[in-house]
Amino acid sequence: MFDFALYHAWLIPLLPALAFLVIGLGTRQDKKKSAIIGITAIGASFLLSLGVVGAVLTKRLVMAAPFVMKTVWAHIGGMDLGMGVLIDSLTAMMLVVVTTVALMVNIYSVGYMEHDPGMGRFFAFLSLFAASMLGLVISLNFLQMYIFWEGVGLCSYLLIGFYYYKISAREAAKKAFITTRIGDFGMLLGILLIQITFGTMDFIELKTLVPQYIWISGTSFLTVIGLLLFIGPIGKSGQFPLHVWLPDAMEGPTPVSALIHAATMVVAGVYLIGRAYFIFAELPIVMNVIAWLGGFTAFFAATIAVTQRPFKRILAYSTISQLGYMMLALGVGSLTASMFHLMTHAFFKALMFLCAGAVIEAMHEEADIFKMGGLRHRMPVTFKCMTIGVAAIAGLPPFAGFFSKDAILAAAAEVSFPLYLLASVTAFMTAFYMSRLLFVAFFGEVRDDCPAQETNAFMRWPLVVLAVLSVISGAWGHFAGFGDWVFYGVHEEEAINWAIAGSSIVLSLVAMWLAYQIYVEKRWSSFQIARRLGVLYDLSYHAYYIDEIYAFIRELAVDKLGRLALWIDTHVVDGVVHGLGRLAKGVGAVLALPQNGDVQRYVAIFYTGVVALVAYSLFYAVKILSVTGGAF
Amino acid sequence: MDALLGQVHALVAWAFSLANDYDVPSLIEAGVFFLFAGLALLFACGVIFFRNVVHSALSLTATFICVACLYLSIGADFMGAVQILVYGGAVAVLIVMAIMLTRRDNMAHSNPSRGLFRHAAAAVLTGLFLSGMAAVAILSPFKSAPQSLGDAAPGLADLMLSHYVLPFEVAAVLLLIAMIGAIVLAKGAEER
Amino acid sequence: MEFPLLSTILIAPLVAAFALCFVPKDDREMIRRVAASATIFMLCLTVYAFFNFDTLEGGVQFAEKIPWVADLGVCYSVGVDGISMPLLLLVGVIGISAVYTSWNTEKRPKEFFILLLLLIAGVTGTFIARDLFLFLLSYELFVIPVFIMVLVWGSTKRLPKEFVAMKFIVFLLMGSAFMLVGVVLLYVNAYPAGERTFDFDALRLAGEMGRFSDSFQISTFPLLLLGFGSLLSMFPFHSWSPDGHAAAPTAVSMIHAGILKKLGAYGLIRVGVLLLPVGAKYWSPLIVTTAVMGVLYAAYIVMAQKDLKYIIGYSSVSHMGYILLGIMTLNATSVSGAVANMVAHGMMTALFFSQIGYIYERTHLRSIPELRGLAHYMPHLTIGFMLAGMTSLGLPGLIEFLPEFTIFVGTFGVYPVQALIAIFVIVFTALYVLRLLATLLFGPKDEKYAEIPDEQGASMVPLIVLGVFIVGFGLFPSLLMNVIDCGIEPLAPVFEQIANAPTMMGGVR
Amino acid sequence: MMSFMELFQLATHVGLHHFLLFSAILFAVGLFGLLTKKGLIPLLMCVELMLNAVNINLVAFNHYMPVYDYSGQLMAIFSVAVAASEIAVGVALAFRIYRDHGTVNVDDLDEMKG
Repeated sequence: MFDFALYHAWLIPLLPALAFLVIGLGTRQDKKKSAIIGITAIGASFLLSLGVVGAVLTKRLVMAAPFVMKTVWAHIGGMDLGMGVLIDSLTAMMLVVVTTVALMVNIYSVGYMEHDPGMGRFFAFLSLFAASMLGLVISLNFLQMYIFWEGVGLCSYLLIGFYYYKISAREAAKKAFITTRIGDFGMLLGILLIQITFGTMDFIELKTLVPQYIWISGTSFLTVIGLLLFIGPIGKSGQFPLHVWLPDAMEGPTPVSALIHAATMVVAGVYLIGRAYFIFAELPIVMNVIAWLGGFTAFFAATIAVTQRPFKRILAYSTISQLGYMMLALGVGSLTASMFHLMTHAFFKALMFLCAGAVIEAMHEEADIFKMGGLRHRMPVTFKCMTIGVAAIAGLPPFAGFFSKDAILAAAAEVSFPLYLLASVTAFMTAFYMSRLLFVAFFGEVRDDCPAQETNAFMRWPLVVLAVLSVISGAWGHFAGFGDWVFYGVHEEEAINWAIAGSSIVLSLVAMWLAYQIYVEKRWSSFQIARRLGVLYDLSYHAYYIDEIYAFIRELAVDKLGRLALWIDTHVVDGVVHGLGRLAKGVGAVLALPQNGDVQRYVAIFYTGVVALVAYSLFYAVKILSVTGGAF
Repeated sequence: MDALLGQVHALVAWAFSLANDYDVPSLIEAGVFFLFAGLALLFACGVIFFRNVVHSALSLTATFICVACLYLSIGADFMGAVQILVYGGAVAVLIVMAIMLTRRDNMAHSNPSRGLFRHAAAAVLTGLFLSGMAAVAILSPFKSAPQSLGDAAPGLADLMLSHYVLPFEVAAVLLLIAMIGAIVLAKGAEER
Repeated sequence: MEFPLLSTILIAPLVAAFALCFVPKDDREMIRRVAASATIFMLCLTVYAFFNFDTLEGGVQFAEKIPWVADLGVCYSVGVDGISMPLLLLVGVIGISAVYTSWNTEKRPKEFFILLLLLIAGVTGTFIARDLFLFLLSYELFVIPVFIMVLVWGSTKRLPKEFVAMKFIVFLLMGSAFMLVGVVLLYVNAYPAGERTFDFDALRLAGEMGRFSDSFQISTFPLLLLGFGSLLSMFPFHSWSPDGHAAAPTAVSMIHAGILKKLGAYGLIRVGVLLLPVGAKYWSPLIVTTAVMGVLYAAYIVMAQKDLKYIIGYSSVSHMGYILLGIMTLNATSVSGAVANMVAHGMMTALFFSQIGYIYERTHLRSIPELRGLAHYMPHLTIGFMLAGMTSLGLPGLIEFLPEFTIFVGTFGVYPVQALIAIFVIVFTALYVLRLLATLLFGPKDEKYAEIPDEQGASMVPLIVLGVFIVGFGLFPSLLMNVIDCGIEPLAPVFEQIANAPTMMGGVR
Repeated sequence: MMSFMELFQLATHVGLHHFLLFSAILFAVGLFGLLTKKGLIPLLMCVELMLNAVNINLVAFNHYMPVYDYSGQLMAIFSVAVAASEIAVGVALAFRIYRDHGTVNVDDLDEMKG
C-alpha cells in the first residue's frame, strides 16, 4: 500500500495536471463537473501523499537517505536534463501540507465561487497550480524546481488576475509576475553557475560534490552562487525588498490567497533553501544574510501590518512577516524549526484567509475591518476559527504556532541575541496586530447595515478542519518528533526552553491585552495614537512608500530609457540608414549625368572602355611575348 | 648604245630575277587584295564624307561589293554571293528606300556631320582604337595556313542542319520577328 | 532509389502555385483550398520526415543529388541533418499557419496565394539545400515575392509601404552582395580550378584540409556576417525588420519573422561558423557584445512602442540577439540552444503575428491603447495571445524555455558579463509581454468589440497547429532536442579545434 | 630592323594579318562615322560597315586558321542574318521617328534623357 504510493509518487502532480487538461479542454463551461473533477484529482493526490508519508515512516526515508526515481527529460548540448521524484521526510511533509490545504481550498471554493461564471476556469487554474506546486515539491534537481517554480508563478499570475476585468487585479497580477521574475533572474544565474561549476543540477549528486568542491576550492565562489540562489526565494517568498507584490496579490479570489499566497507557493522559497540546505549550511556569509534579511523582513512587515485597514492586507503583511521568521530560522541553522513553522503556518494562515474570505463575502466585498464589527454574533463558526488562528499565530499554547515559534526563537537565541530580540519584538507586534484584527472585526457592536450571515457548508467545513489542524499540528508535531524526521546534519533533541517560551507567552498576552484595551475597551483612542506617532504612522500606513519609489525607478530606468532608445532607433540608427539611401541617390544622380540621351556619347564612352581594355590586354600580351620571345 | 642595251639587259635580267625570286601567283594575290581592300576603304570613307546621303548609300554599296570580291579572293564563294545578294542588294535597296522616304527636300546637304570638336575627339578615339587593334592584329602570333575545303555550300548546309540547328532556328525566328517588328513599327499604332 | 521526400516537399508548393494560375480568380474558395491542401501536404511530409529522422545514425538524411551545372560544380543536392530538419519542420508548420491566417484575403487572393506558395517553396529550398549554389539561389529567390507582397498587400502606418518595401529589399540585397563576395571567395579558395564545387560537405572538407588560411578566414567572415546578420536583424542592421513587419501583410510577417530571420542564423552556422571557424572565433567577442546590446536595446524600444506589430518586431530583434549570442559563443551547448531557439522563436512569433493579424483584419486597429479588454469577447484569441506571450517570456513547459536556458548555460561560462546582461533581459521581456497582454486582453469591457466574432474554424488553425507544437515541444523537449543534438554532434571537433584560436581581444577565451 | 625587302615580302604574302588589319581599319572608319554623323540613316550605314568588318574577320579566320569546317563562315552568315534584321528594324524605326518627330537627326532625339 505504502509502496504503491511511493512508486507512484509521480502521479501526485500528474493527477491535478490531468484535471487541468480535462477541465480546460472539456468541462470549462460546466461548473459542477469542473468542481468534481478538480476535487477528485486533488483528493486522490492527498491520499497518495498520505501513502507517501506512510512509506517514509516505515522505510525511514530521512533527508540523508531519500528515495529517488529519475528519468531523462532532454539531452542537449552535452547536458543531461533529468526529471524525477525525490522523496524524503521533507518532501512528504510538504506533500501533505500542500495537498491538505489545496483540498480544503478546493472544497471551500465550491461555496465561494458558486455565483461566479468563471468557476470552471477557476478550478482549472487551481488544479494547474496544485500540479506545479506538487511538482516543485518532489523536484529532483534545480532545473526541475525552476521549471515548476515558474509554473506556480504562472498560476499565481493567472489566479491573481482571475477577475481580469478589474484593472487593479490585472495590475497586481502583472506586478506579482514581474517582481518574482526579478528574483527568478538571480536564481537562474545561480542555477546556471551550479550547472557550469558542477556539471549537474541534481540534488543527490550535488550533495556529494559540494563538500569536495569546498575542500578543494573554498567557499568564496559558492558564496556567490548561494547569494544568487537566495534572490529567488527573496522574490517568491516576499522578502524585503521584493515583497511588494504580495499585498497586492490579495486582489485575487480569497481561496487563492489562502492557498497560494499564504500556505504553499510563497513558502516555495523557504522550501528551496531547505532542499538545498547542504549548500547553504556550508556558507556562513549566506546564512547570515538569510538570517538577518529574514529577521528584518519579519519586523518590517509587522510594522506595516499594524496600521493596515483591509482585512486581507493585514494577513498579507503578516504572511510576509512569518515568512521572514522561517528565513530567520533557516539562517540561524535550524532547518527543523523553519519547516515546522512552515507547516503550522500553512494551516493557521490558510485558516485565517479562508475566514477572511467568508467574512468579506458575507460583507459583500467590504474589506475594511473598521467597517465591520460584532461579527462574532453573526458568524459564530467563523469567529471561533478565526480566534483559533489568531491564538495560533500569536504563539499561545497549546496552539500550533506556539511550538513552532518557540523553536525558532530558541534557535535564534542560540546564535545571536540581537536576532532573538528582533524576533521577540516581532512576535509581540504580531500578537498585537492580529488581536487588533480580531477585535475590530469581530467584537464591538453589530452595525445596522451589516449584511453578514454565516456561510454555507462548503465554506464552513474546511474552516473547521483547518482549525482542528491549527490546534493540534503544533503539539502533535512536537511530541511525535517532527525533528526526528526533518533535520539537517545531526539531529539534537530539543526540549522546550521555558525561559524563552515563557517570555514569548507573556509578550503575546501583553500585546493582546493592549489591543483589547485600545480596540474593545477604547481606553485609548487609536486615532490619537496614530496622530502622536505622526511620520512613523504615515510611513507604516503607506508601507514606507516603497511602491512609489519603485514606480519612480521604473519610470526612470525603463520607460524614459525606452523612449530614449526608440528615439535613437528612429532618428540615429534609421537616420544613418536613410542617410545612406540619400547618399546612394546623390551618387546615382552624379553618375546619371553622362547619360543625357546623346547616343553618340554613349558610343564614345563605350569605345573608350574598349580602348582601355585593349590597352590593358596588350600590356599583358607584350609582357607574355617578351617572356616567350615569340613574335610571329 | 651598248651601254643603253646593257642597261636594258640588266633591267630585264633584274626583272627576271625578280620574277624568279617572287612567286608571281602570290604577287597577283597581293595585288588583288590591295586593290579591293584599298577600294573598299576608299568607298567606306566616301560613306562618311559625301555630303549627299544618296552618294553615301551608293558608296556603301560599292564597299559591300569590294568586300564580296575579297571574299571571293580567298575562296569563300558562298559568302561572297551572300554578301552581294544581301548587302549589295537588299540592304542597299532598303537604305535607299529609307532615304527616299525620310528626305523630300534638297539632297545636296543631306548628310550632315557634327562640329569640329566632335571630329577631333572622334579622330583621337578612333585612332587610339585603331592603333590598339592593329597592334593586337600584328602582335598576335597566328600561323596563316590557307586551306581549301572544297565546296562551301554543302559543308555549310551540313553544319547548319546538324550542329548549329538550334541557332539556325533561332535565326529564322529572329528574322521573322524582325520582319513583323518592322511592319508594326512602320505601320504605326494609331492606324490600328 | 528511394522516394524523393525532400524534393516532393519542395515541389508541392510550386505545383500548387502553378495550379493556382489556372483557377479562376473569383473562385476564392477554390484558391484557398488549393493553397491549404498544398501546405497540409507539406506539413504531413515534414512531420513524417521529422519523426523518421534517425537520430542514432545522424548525418545527412533523405539526401538526393543530381548534377546540374557540371562546369561550375553545381549540383541539385538536397538533404537534411539535425540542424536543418527542425527548421524544415518549422517551415511546414508556419507555412500552413500563414495560409490559414490569410484565409480571408480580399484583395486579389489568387496572386497572393501564388506568391505565398512561392515564398514557402523558396525558404524550403534554402533549408534543404546541401549545395551552396542552390542555397544562394533559393536565398535570393524569396526576396522577390516578399517585395511584391509588401508592396501590394502591405499596410501603411508609420511609414509608407512602398518605402518600407524598398528599404527591405535594399537592406537584404546589400547584405547578400557582401555575402556573395564572401561565398565566391570561399568557392575559389576551396579547390583549384576544375575541381571546384559548391557542395557543403566538400567545402567543409576543404576547410579541414586547411585550404582556408587563418587570415583568409578572418577577412572573409565579416562579409558573410554582414549578409546573414542583416537578414537575422543583427543590431545595428535591424532597422528594416520592425518596419518590414509592420508594413507587411500578416502572412509575410509570420514567414518573415518566423523563418527568414532563422535563415540568416542558419546560414551563419552552415556557411559562416562551419566553413570559417577561425574567422568566427576571431570576431566572436565583438559580435557577442553587439548581440547582447541588441537584446537589451530592442527590449528597451519595445517598452516605448504602442503598435502591436512593432512590439513583436522589436521583440523578435531582441530574441534574435539571443540566437546570435548562442551561435557566436561557439560551443556545442550554446549552438544547440541557438538552433532550438530558432525553432522556438519561429513558432512563437508566428503565433503572435497570426493573432495580431486576426484582430487587425477585423478591427483595422493594432495599437494597444485602441485595442483593450479583448478577453471578454474572444477567449480563443486570448488563449492565443497568452500562449504566445508566455512562450515569449520563456515560461518553462513551453517551447522557448529550454533553448534559452541552454544558450545561457553555454554562454555564461565563456562571456559572463554579456550573458549576465542577456539573462537580465528576461525580466524586461516579462515586463513588456505582460504589459502588452494586460492592456490588450484584460481590463474593463469595451462594447465596440462585442460584434467581432471570436476565432472559429479556419482562423483557429494557426493557433491549434502552432499551439500543439509549442506545448508539445515544451513538455517533451527531447523530441526536438535529440534531433538537434545529433546535428550538433559533428560540430564538436570544429569547436575543439578553435578552442585555442585567438580572438580579436588577443588571448584565448 | 627589317629591311625594305623583308617588309615587301611580308606585305606581298597576303595572310591573316592583312585581313585583320583591313577589317580593323574598316571598323575604325565605321566607328568614326558613328561618332560624327548626325542623321539616323548614315549612322545605320556606319553600323553596317562595322558589321561587315566583323564578318571579314570571321571569314578570314575560317580561311587561314586550321579549323577544317565552315563554322567561321556559318557564324558570318548568322551575323548577316542578324544584321539584316537589324537594318530592317532600324530603317522601320527611322521611318517611324521621322514620321512622329519630323526629323532623323539624333541630337534632336533625347526624350529618354533621365
